[in-house]
Amino acid sequence: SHHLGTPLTEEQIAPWDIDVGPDGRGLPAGSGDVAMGAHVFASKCAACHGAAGQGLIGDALVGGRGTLASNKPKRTVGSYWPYATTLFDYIRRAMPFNAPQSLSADEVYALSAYLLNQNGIVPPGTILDKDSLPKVIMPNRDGFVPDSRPGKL
Amino acid sequence: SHHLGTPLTEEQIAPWDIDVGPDGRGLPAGSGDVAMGAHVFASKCAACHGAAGQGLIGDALVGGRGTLASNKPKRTVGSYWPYATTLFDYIRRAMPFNAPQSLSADEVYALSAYLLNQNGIVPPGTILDKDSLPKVIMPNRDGFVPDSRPGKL
Amino acid sequence: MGIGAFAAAQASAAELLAPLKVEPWSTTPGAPILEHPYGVPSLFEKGVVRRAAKAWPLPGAASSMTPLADLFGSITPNGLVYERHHAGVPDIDPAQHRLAVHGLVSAPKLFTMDDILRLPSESRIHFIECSGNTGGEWNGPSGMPVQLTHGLLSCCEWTGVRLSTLLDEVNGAVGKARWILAEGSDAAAMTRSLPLDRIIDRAMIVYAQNGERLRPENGYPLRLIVPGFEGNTHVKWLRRLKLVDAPLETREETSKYTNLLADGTARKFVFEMDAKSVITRPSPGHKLTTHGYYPISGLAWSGRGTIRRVEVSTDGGASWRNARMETSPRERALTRFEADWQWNGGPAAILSRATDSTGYVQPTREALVSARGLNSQYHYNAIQQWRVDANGDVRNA
Amino acid sequence: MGIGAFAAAQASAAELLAPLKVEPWSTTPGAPILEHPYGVPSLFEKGVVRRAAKAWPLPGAASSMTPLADLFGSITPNGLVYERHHAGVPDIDPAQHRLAVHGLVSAPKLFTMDDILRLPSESRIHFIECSGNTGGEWNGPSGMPVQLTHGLLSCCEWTGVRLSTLLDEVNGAVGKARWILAEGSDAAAMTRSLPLDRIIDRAMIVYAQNGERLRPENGYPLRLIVPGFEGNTHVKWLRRLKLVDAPLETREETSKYTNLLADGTARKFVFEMDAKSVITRPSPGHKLTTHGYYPISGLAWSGRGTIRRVEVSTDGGASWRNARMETSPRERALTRFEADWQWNGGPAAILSRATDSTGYVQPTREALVSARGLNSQYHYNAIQQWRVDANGDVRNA
Ligand code: HEC
Ligand code: HEC
Ligand SMILES: [Ca+2]
Ligand SMILES: [Ca+2]
Ligand SMILES: [Ca+2]
Ligand SMILES: [Ca+2]
Ligand SMILES: [Ca+2]
Ligand SMILES: [Ca+2]
Ligand SMILES: [Co+2]
Ligand SMILES: [Co+2]
Repeated sequence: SHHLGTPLTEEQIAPWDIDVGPDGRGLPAGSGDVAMGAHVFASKCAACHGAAGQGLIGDALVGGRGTLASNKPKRTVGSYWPYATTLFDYIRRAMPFNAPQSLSADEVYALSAYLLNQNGIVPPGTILDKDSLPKVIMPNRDGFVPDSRPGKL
Repeated sequence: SHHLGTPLTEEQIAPWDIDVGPDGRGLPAGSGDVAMGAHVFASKCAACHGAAGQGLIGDALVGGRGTLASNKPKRTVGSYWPYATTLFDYIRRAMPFNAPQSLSADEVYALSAYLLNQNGIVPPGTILDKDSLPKVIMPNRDGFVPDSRPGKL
Repeated sequence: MGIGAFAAAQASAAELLAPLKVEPWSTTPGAPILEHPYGVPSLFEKGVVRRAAKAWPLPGAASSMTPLADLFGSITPNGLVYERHHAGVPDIDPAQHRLAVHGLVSAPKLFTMDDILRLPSESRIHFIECSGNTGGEWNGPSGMPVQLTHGLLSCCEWTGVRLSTLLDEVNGAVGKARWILAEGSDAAAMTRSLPLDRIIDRAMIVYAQNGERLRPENGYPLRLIVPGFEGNTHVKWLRRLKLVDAPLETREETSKYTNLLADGTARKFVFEMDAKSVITRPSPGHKLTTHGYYPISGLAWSGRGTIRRVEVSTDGGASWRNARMETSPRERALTRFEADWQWNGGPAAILSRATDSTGYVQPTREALVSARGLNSQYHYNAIQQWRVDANGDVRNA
Repeated sequence: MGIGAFAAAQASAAELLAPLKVEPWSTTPGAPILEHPYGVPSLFEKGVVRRAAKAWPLPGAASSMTPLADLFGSITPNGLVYERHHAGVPDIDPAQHRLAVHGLVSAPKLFTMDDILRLPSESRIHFIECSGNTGGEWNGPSGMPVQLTHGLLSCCEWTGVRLSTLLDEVNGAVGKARWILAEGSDAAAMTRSLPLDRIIDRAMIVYAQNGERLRPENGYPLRLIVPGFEGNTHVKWLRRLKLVDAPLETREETSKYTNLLADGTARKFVFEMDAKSVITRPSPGHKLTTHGYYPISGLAWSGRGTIRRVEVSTDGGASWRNARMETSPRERALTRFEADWQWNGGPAAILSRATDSTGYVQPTREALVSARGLNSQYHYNAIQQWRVDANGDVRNA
């Protein structure tokens, strides 16, 4: 070691330590439900992703189930994403596109609940928090395989 | 060969073929004397090199004889240059600084005569042309040695 | 001159047989020193710029491409390195920038740029290729010129600190540290999980490219370089490295940068860019002017090692011959190749095929499609063909 | 950031111990792609520019210097390559530009740029150093920073045609062809005579540098490269190559670029740049901020081959140790070296010394002066020392 850099504590790194693992590690306190999610989505997301998340200048966030093996696959949160936790992680860090990292934890839980419900993955009454979100099983959870290269094209 | 490029004749290259060798090869027809040289120098050169060629924003062109081994060597046409032909070659291609290649052969011969006379190398009545210019022996003609590297610093 | 080194109006015979003119630039002094304290290309080169393949709805989440048809050698000049951003190019004050290294490490630490610059450094020439490069050819010839088919590709000399050196500074990894999460400080907070043992020997945290500090669009002031891995993993504007036991399954390694196969399953964590090559001159937009000799010039590269061989065909793949290496082959770097060709004025189909130091041979499109189907998006590295018409036009067909 | 990577205001302890801030560039999208179709450096790097050592009376006949203290690795970005012009930078239309090859050759020819681009090409990384570089140190430490002492030095990947390939095109030299005259089409019609047998294997006629067409100030559209020879021989804006039996004794090889010895005689045709090195970081203008580890980083090069070894001293030359090679040593190219150093806060004198593949060891100033006197002007390649004061200032003293 060259004795460079300053020791860093958990408290200091907290504002940057926003990653969420598939097992839920990193999820904050707070909660949100589908109805609140619908409300936030309409005001902060629909302009880019469409009123129902069907896609506009931003990606489609719903639909596409059963299309992955077709010649017109539609990859969405519902049809393609293996983990629900990725939704929380990504919305918190990167959305809304024009103001990332501006949403509260409650809002992000609510938006996750709303989008999962729109995709028919959770029922309308769902409330998500750090315990329930990682338990959501995504339809394409087992749809991924490891890289077969080198060896097979 | 890849059969690229266009054959080139002596006539075609002539406008670019302006180099002059120490034996006089490449010198054009024409002639000029010290008096004409003084006249051209005053109007086209003195502003940068001084009224008598003593140097200003352009290099000093006269003086410096006997200084080369001193701790204040003054390298000029008179004290340093090994060949008079270089004067013709360089003035024609590069001077006056603001309008290179604008002088006639007569003017360049005359300027060469003038600068050689100012340096005490040729007498005031000198007329230079392609035969006489290469015959001028410069004071530092034998002042150059080959590179002794590698082997000696 | 922009696209068309070969397309430049040919001088007429009369012009070539007339006495040479003393050009105006030989008779009038030119511009002074420091006209441009930081230099710029000739005005006659104003067509040599990055371009986008389409009008992006949100140009902050978009890409622009390197003008390969107009470039030479193996280095990409910094001003022409391709761009791929997910939330635009931040203007980062290097005095405010920090890199945090934490998670499963003995002594988590925060580094200023000054700290990073004080660590032992290394400079290496490596290509970066977006795994989406050439994705437009999955369905067959797109008709596009090489800038738009292969231009998500650049190669620079990168200077910075080895990842292993930085990990020493935090007294090493601890516990079950097997992966590393790299995060950018841009407005996308771009995040990728990377397998530690596969990158530890060569990943670098870099602050300079081609001799000077990184350009803003290439990650200024700090970026991760993972030689040979897909471009997106070379996280720009790097603010955080976290050692973890398992991948985070971020959006950029699940929703995107996964490769959907014909059966509906998708490959995940597809990192290395396999061997690939492309002819850049002549290429679509160039025009052959006269019959006779033409060098066929192009680029070859492999994310798994060095380029061992490049073959060229001018008859649509019926016969092949070895190309010369025009630059020294370097590990995980672009290599310029060149092959001789006499164009007799007939139609031709020119192709190149790379073999890397692992023995891997660049596949045909047919082989790729039969292994991966048509929905795979990323990692398209098939042999590329350009057609030369009898009139000298070159087309992607 | 301009000079002073090490001089950047150090973050305060309080700032480093506070919770990390989410910076504004993480919460607001950045600039779109193609904000700069041809990219430019960060605004925070605006101090990294070429500079002149003095106010030149006629800035068309002048030089500007590369900011070595702020650079990394071995490549010089095109915008920062040093300038040396004798009549300014011409704006040459490449469609009008011609290269004539004539004199003692079988078949004199005129080449358009299109012709040259159609010949087989080669790309090589080579330094160019003006033989006047570091001339200000003949009389002892000048007090100047490294940009102004050693900045007439750059290194690029050059692409073009070998001189031997071009001579094949004119069916070779004939008769007593022993020298070649190279002439520029600038307003100085810069002209040098070069010994054919010493350059034929490696001289190139180049049209590209670091991947793109030459910059105007570096000879656009065509320049001669004579790897290892003094910079002035790499004739820019090349319009004519004439094979001759003997040197032309031009002004640039008699009045200038000759080396006056103490006895009043002068060496002529002094071409190769001998092995040399210099520490660029820390160097004058940098400031050491805290005690502890510093890498000593610098450049080494030789016009006669590759760099075999660089030694560094931190005690004024009393003891030496080997530096690491930070970039792969390449023939007649800049090599970046780095050595470890623990600065204990006391005054120090740091030096570097290069040895090349011929076994030549970079000399001391004393040795150079005793061999050549003080009037030699060009080819100064002595060991350079920087003093580090107890307060961290670095000075050329
Ligand atoms: C101004 C336009 C805009 C707004 C507003 C916006 N988004 Fe997005 N969204 C985008 C764009 C563009 C992307 C793709 C970004 C990229 O290229 O990485 C995206 C990507 C996403 C994705 C990932 C899609 C995928 O399949 O990978 C999710 C999820 C998402 N947005 C959710 C939201 C939510 C929730 C909101 C509101 C809180 C929101 N977005 C607001 C433009 C927008
Ligand atoms: C506008 C200024 C200017 C004018 C007018 C000018 N010169 Fe020069 N001259 C220079 C400069 C500057 C140099 C050095 C150029 C360089 O850096 O290569 C020079 C160099 C020379 C040299 C070479 C000196 C040496 O020792 O190497 C000669 C000879 C010369 N000039 C002659 C002339 C003559 C004859 C004229 C008029 C016909 C002329 N100059 C007009 C500025 C000028
Ligand atoms: Ca900006
Ligand atoms: Ca801060
Ligand atoms: Ca990519
Ligand atoms: Ca200009
Ligand atoms: Ca012309
Ligand atoms: Ca020089
Ligand atoms: Co300009
Ligand atoms: Co800008």
